[in-house]
Parts: sequence; C-alpha cells; structure tokens
Amino acid sequence: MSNTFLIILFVLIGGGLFLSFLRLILGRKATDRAVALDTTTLITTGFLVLVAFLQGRSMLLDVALVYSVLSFLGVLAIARYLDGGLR
Amino acid sequence: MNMTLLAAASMGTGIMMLVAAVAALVVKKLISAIIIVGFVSLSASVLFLLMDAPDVAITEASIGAAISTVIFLWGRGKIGGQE
Amino acid sequence: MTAETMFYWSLAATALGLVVIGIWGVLTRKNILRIALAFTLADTGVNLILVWSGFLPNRAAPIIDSSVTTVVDPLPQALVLTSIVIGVAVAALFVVVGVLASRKSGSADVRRMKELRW
Amino acid sequence: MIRTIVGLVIVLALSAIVISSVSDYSVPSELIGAGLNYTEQGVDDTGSVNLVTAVVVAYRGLDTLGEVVVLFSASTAVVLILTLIPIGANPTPPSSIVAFTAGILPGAIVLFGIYVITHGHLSPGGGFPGGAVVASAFLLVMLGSNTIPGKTKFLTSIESLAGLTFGLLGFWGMLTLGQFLNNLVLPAGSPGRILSAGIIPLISLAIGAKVASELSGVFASYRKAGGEE
Repeated sequence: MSNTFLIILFVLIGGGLFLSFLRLILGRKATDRAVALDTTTLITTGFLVLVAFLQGRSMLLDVALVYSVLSFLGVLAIARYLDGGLR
Repeated sequence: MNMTLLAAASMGTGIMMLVAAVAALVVKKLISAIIIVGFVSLSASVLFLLMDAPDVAITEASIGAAISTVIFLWGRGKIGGQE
Repeated sequence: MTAETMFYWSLAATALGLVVIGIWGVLTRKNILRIALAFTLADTGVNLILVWSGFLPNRAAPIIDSSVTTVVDPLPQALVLTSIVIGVAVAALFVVVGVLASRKSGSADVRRMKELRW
Repeated sequence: MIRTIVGLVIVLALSAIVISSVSDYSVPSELIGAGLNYTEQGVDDTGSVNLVTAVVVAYRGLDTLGEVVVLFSASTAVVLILTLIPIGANPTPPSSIVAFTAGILPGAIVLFGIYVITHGHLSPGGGFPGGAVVASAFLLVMLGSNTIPGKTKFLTSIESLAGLTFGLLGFWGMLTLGQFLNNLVLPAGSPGRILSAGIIPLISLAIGAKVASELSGVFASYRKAGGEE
C-alpha cells in the first residue's frame, strides 16, 4: 500500500468527518443534528476499519462491527424520541 | 509515515472532541446536547483504539452508542420541555 | 518535536481537557440533566487518562499472537473496562434521582432544589 | 455570574496542578512492575491469549467480583426507586418500519453478543461489552413495541443465577487448589482455541449474563414507570 493512497484515504475520511461535524455543532434543529450524528458514525466506522488495516490485525475489526451494529440503535432511539415516543 | 498519520488523526479527533464537549454544555436545547454527547463517546472510542486498547474501545462503543443515549432521553422526556 | 511525541501528548491533552470541561460543567450548569451530561463527560475523560497511563507508542494491542512481540500495559485497560459499565449504571441512578428531585421542586433548575444548593 | 467565576478558578487551579505534576515526564519505552509481569507470563499462567481478559477474570478476579457487586447495587437502586414511585406517561405507538425492524434484528444482535462474550479470551470482548450488546437487543425490542413487558421476573432470576455461578466457580478453586477463583481447575489447553484458558469462558458467561440482565432490568423498570398512572 503506497503512502499516497493512505494520505488520500485520510484526507477523504477527515474531510467528510469535519463537514458532518460542522453540521452536528451548528445544526439548526435537532433533526439536523441527529442526521449528522448518523453520518459521523458511518464515516468513523470506516476510520476504525482503516486503523485495523494500518496495524495489520484483523481482530481489531470487531470494534467496527460492534459500532456498526449498535449505532443504528442510538439513532433509532433519538428518532423515536423526536417522533413523540419514549416519553 | 504511519506515526505522522496517527498523530494527525489523534490531534484532529481530540480537537473535535473538545469542541463538541464545550458545545454540549453551552447549546440551548437539551436534546441537542444529548446527541452531541453521543459524538463525544464515539470519539472516545476512536481514541481508545488509537491507544491500542481494543477491549476498552469495544466496551465504550457498546455502552455509548445506545444505552447511555436512551438513559438521558428518558430523563429528558420525564422532566419536560423547560430548560 | 517528533511525530511520536506529538501523538503521545495530544492524547493526554485531550483527556485532561475533557476532565476540565466536565468539572466546569458540573460546577456551573443549572439544569440537572445538563449536570448529569457533564458528569458523563468527566467520566469519559478520566477513563482516557487511565488508559493513557499504560500506553506506550510503537507497541501492539495486548492480544498475543505470532506476529506480536511487544505489547502495551494491560492492567489499566482491565480497570477501565469495568469502570465504563459502572459509570453508565451510576449515570442511570443520577438521572432517576434528578427526575425525582425535579418532580418534587417542580422545575429542573438546581437553584430551586433546596437539597442540592451550593 | 459568581458561580461561573468560581468554577473557572477551581478548574484552572486543577489543570495547573496536573500540568505541573507531569511537566518533567517523557515518553516511556519500557514496561515496569506488574504490567511487565503480566505480559511476560500471562499466556503461560492462564492460557488466555487476550491479556486484558486474563487480568480481569484471572489475576484480578476478586476485584471484578466486587465491581459486579457495585453494578448490582446501582441497578437495584434504580429499579427500587422506580418501583416505589411511579412516574406517569403514555408512549406513542412506533411506526411500522420500526416495528418491523424490531421484529427481525434482536435475534441477530443477541447472537453477536454471545459471540463477543464467548470469544473474550481470543479477541477483544468479554463479559462486560457482550452483556451490553445483549442488553441493547432488549432495548430494541422495547423501542419497537408499544406494550409493557409484563413478566420481567426471569431477569431477576438470571441475575441471581449468574452471581451464584461466579461465586461457586470461585469456591471450586478454593476447594481443589486452595485459592479463591483459581483459573486452572480446568485444564489450560492450547492457547488460541475456544475451549482453553481454564474457567475464563465460564466466568465470562456469568459476567455477561449478569450485566445484560441488570441493564435490561433498568430499561424494563423505565418502561414500567412510564406506563402506570
């Protein structure tokens, strides 16, 4: 894996993370922030996989697996709350 | 080379995490603060993985993703709309 | 300053900053649930500091297989593993007690709760 | 206003103390003390490839028992308060998408949680994160249903059974090898296999069942407290 490719990957992931982070901080409404949290979670899952690749150990993929399974639940709970449930 | 990339990743994640932590305390609505604290927990999981602690990262991910969010959402629903 | 030094100290600065922000929030916020959120932030920061204290750069995660020769210290990680789960149980207790106190005083503002005043 | 200033002063003093205490500290390169001992002899002593699980369950197993007791008392306090003082509310029914998803996914999530628990000595995981994953599956069931789970007594019995199993496994080591929670009452096996590392997988199962049932009990009491009145 060449260094150029790695740098391009880091810049892409970091840029996407930063843009969705801006929406998370500056978002007008709570729904904007919830969608931004979902996007951030997806991009960060990609970053966790990249870290596992850099260290060359496949067992670190378990962390990304847990997050991709459970982050859906957190966003679902927030959506259910904004919808009027969970009260 | 790898160390430079890791340093950049840890510094970027740390700065975003601190900004989000301040934002969670000064933002107006409580529901937004709960969502932003979810992001802080996610960043903490990334930092744990960068610190070679996959066990701690997996625990933080499984707790911070759903369970702690739901606990605070429940409290917000019980207390009501005032801030 | 090498990249390794920056990596090491940026992790420490993040953890310390999180603890400081959390304590500041606990001391100055007024809503009881906002105080609980600040408490959770400080909890996360303390966990980061504990894991950082056993971290050595350029080593591998403490799971031994054929490709690994040197690993980081597993003892702080084992402590933090239980600390996270206990932290969320304590946060649940905090939220329940806060909800009950706000029901009693009629508001989520800690300035109106006589028992929690400082 | 005075509160903000006092808070800032306290926080700045705290950070000054911490920064001055680590100012002459450099990046370490060697392990010392107990960490060195654990990393050198951990696999031979316990048969567990994952050293963190070895420390949690075998070397510091008694501390883990105490921490499980702390978790138990915290969750019991939550359930007790919410049982004594009902707080009324009425949840709205979920949309059909959420209800459909909550019918399919929990089985897969529980299966994944059991994988995380039982592979705790081979890969990242163990009782605490696996129990949290299983509790999340219970949470998804509650998010997708409008009804209150009426019978949550089996949660209490699972919890007590898991705690009893932990204690009995500890006493097994005391009876046969003369040491509480001795790991090697079962053979250590070859490291890297699923059936190895003595009683570490059994204790992981007990911890996972206890964490999962305690967190699920907290959620069930939340929903019950919301349904009455």
